[in-house]
Amino acid sequence: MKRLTREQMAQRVARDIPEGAYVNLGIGLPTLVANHLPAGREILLHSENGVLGMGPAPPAGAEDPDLINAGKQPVTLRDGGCYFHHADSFAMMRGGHLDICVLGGFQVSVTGDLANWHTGEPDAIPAVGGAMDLAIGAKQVFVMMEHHTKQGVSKIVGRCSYPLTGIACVSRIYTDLAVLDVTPHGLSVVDIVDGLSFDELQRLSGVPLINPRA
Amino acid sequence: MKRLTREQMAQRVARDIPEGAYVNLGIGLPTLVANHLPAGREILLHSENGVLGMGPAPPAGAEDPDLINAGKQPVTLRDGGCYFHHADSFAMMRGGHLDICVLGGFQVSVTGDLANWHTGEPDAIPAVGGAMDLAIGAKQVFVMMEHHTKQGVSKIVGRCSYPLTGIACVSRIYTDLAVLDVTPHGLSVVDIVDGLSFDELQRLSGVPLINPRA
Amino acid sequence: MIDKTVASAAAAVAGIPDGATVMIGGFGTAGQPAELIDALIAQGARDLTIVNNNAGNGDTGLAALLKTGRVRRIVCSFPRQADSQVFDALYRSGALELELVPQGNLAERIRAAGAGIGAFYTPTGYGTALAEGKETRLIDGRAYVLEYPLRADYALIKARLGDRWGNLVYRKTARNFGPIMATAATCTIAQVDAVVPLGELDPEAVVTPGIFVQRVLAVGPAAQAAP
Amino acid sequence: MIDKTVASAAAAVAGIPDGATVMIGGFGTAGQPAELIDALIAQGARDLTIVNNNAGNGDTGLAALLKTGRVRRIVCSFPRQADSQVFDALYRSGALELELVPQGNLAERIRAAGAGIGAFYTPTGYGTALAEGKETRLIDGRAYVLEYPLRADYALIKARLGDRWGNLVYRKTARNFGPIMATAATCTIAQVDAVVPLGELDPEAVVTPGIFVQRVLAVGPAAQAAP
Repeated sequence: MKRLTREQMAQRVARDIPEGAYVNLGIGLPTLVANHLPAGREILLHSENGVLGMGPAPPAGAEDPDLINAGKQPVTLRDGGCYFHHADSFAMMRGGHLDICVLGGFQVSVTGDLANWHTGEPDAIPAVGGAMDLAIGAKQVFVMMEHHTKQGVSKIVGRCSYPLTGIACVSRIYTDLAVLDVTPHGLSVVDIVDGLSFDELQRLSGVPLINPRA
Repeated sequence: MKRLTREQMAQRVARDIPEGAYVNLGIGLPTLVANHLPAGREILLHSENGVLGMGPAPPAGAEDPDLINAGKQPVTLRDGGCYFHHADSFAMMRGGHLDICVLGGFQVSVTGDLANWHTGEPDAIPAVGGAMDLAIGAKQVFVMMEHHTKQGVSKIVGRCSYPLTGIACVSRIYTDLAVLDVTPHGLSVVDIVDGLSFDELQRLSGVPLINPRA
Repeated sequence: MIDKTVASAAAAVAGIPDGATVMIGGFGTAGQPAELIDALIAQGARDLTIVNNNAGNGDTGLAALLKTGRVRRIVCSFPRQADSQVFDALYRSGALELELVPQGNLAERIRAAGAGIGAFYTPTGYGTALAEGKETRLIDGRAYVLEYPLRADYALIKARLGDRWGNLVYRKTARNFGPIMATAATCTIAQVDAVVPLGELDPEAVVTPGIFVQRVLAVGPAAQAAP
Repeated sequence: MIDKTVASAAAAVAGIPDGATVMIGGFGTAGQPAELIDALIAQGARDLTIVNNNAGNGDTGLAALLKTGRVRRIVCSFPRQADSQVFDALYRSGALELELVPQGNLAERIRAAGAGIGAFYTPTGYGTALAEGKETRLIDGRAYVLEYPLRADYALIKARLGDRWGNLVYRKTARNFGPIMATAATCTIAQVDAVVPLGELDPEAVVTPGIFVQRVLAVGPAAQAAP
C-alpha cells in the first residue's frame, strides 16, 4: 500500500468537481486542487475575500498586491470573473450558493462534525477566518486531510477532541488512504488507495466504516 | 390670516434643509419641496427605488422609463449621483444615514406618532411602501400636511385614530398654519402664518401647544 | 462550457410548477421583466404566490398575470396605485390574498433569504398594524420586530446586459429588486437587452455575479424602450 | 458646495479621540489604508478598539499601530499569520484583548450596523466555542446563533478613486471590507489614489455612495503599487 501524496490527493478531489460547479478551496492543502482541475471543465473558483472566477497564479513579476486569494497569495481573474465586497461574498457562502467547498481538517467525526481551526492548546493563538462560514454554507463540504496525525493517530474520530468548526457539516472526506462519504448510517467507503483492503483500512481508522460492496 | 398654499408650505420646508443634507422627499405633497430648494445649496436627494443625487424632472420627451422616483415619475440624475439596489437603498434609510425625510401625514400626535399610510376604513386597499422605513430611519422626520381635514378637524391630535406608521418618530410638523417642533414636553410653536396669534392657533389645534416666546 | 442562455421565452420559464412562489423584479414598470411575465402567462402555471413591490399597473405585465386568475397570493408593499384596477377588483372580490410588507422589510427579508440569515430584528413597523402578532424585542433601548427570510422557487428579473455565465448589469433605477431577488430564488431567470461575450462586462461593475443566475434570455433592446 | 476632500493625512484623522472604536479596511495588506494608519499613529490616540479582518502583517501598517501599545482591544477573524509577530507578542503578554469572530459574522455584523438591523440569527459558529454563551434558536429545523451589530466611531478605508461627494470605487480584491465598514462608522475616512471631478465615476459602478463617507484623502497612485 502506498499513501497518496498531497498532489495525488488534490488530483483525486479535482476528479469529483463537475463542470459548472462553484467552488471554494480553503487555504493550505485544498489550494492544491486548483492545479488539477481538468482543463476541459469550466469550474468557477470563489475566494471569500471578494472574487468569483479566480484564475491561476500570475507569472513571476506580474503579481498584483490588490488581487489575492484567501491565503493572501497572488492570483488572476478569468474573463467573466468579478469582484464584490465582504458581506456580499459571505452572503454567497452562507446563503448556500456554493456547490462545493474543500477544507483542510484536524479531525472529522463519524457524524460529519469538523474540527479544523484551533488545536485548543492554551498557548495557541486562535484564528478562524471563513472556515465556520464555509462549513455551514456550501452545499457540499469536502474535507481533505491525511488519514493520520504525524503520531499515527486516526484523524477520523468518534467525536472530535479539538474545538469544532461546524456540526454535521462534512459531506465527504478525502485522505491519503481513502475517500469516505458521511451518511446517516456512518462513514461509507467510496474508494481505497491501491493495495489496501477494506479490513486494513478499517484497522487504520478510528471508527467503524461501512463497506458498500460487502 | 391666510393659510399657506401647498407651494408656500414646500417653500417653508425647503428653507430648513441645509447645505450638504441627504434628503428623501415622500410621495405626494413633499415632492413639491424639490422645486423650492435654494439654488445655492448642494442638497442630495435620495429615492428609495435606488438612486442618490436625483435631479429635477426631465424636459418633455426626454423621459426615461428606467429613471424614476418613488412616486414613479420621471426624474434625472445629477453629476455625482449613483444607483444601487433595493436592499442597499433601504439600508441607507434604515441605518440612519439620511439627514431628513419629509413625509405627508393624516395625523401626528403630540408625542410625534405618525399616521400616514392607511385610513383604516374596511374597504380601503392598503399600501405602505417605504413610509414605515423612512419614519424610523431618517435622523429627522419632517411631516408636511394641512392643519385640518377637509371637514375642519385638526390633524394634530392627542392620539392617532388612524393606523400608525411609526411611534414617536416625527421631529417637526409643517402645516398651512404653523411649524411645530415635537419636544419631550409637547408641541412647541416655531412659527405661525402671518396674521394668526398663538391663542388663535391654539384654538384651531387639537392639542395643547407650547409658546416658547411666552 | 457553461452556457446559461436560453433560446426562447418559453424555454426560459419552462418547468415552473403550479403552486410555485415566484419573485418578479421591478418597481412599477421600471425593471419589470415583461417578456418573461408574458411567457409565464402562456406557460400556464397556476396557484402561484407572487412577490413584487407592487401589484400590477394597467393591464399588461404583472397586471395581466393577475388577470388570468392564476395567482393565489401576492406579497408586496404598495399594491394600490392609480392604475392598479386589476389588483383592486381581485382583492375586493376576495379572489387574491394579500400580504402587505413595509418596503424595507420586503427588501431585507429577500436579502436575508439569499444570505442565509435565519431571522432578523428590524425597527420598521414596530407598534403598527403590520407587526401585529409578531415577536418583538428591546435592544439597547430601541424596539424591534422579528422578521423572517422570504424565499422563492423562481425569480423573474430584468437586466441590461448579461453573459453566458449569468453575470448581470442593470440600467438606472430599473435595478431595484433584481439583484436581491436573484439571490433568494432557487432558479433565477433574467431577461436582458443583450448577451455579451464573457469578459466584456467590467469585473468591478458586475452587479449580479453569475452564481445567482440560472437562465439568461436575450430579448433585444426594444424591450428597454417599451413603455 | 459639498467638499469632503481633506488636504493632509493629519487633517484626515483629526479628532479621533482616545477610547474610540476604529474599523480599518483591508484583508492582509490588500486594501489596508497605510497612509491613514501612519497618520493615526502620528496623531497619538490611545486606548483604541480596532476592527480588522487580521491583526497586522510584518511591522508596518496595522502592525505598527499595534506596536505603539495604543490599542486595547482588537476584533478580528484571523490574527495568526506567518508575519503577525507584533500581534502574537502583545497577545501572549496579555497586553491586547482579542475578540475572535468568524469572518462571515464579522462582515454581517458590520453590515447590520450600517443597515439598522438590531440583531440577526446566523448559522455560522453554532455549537462551537465561538458561540459559547450566545443565544441560539431553532428556525425551520436549523440551529442559529444570535449576533449583534458591530459599530464604529471611525472607519479608515482605502479605495481607488473618489470624488468630492465621497463616492468611491475600489480596485480588485482590495475592495473587501471597505464598503461595509463605510456604512457602519459615524465618520468614514477614505484614502484614494486620486480624486476625480464630480460625474466622472460611472453612476452604475459606484460601490460606496458618498452618503457613507465623511472625509476623502488623495494619497497618489504610489500607494497602490506599494507592497
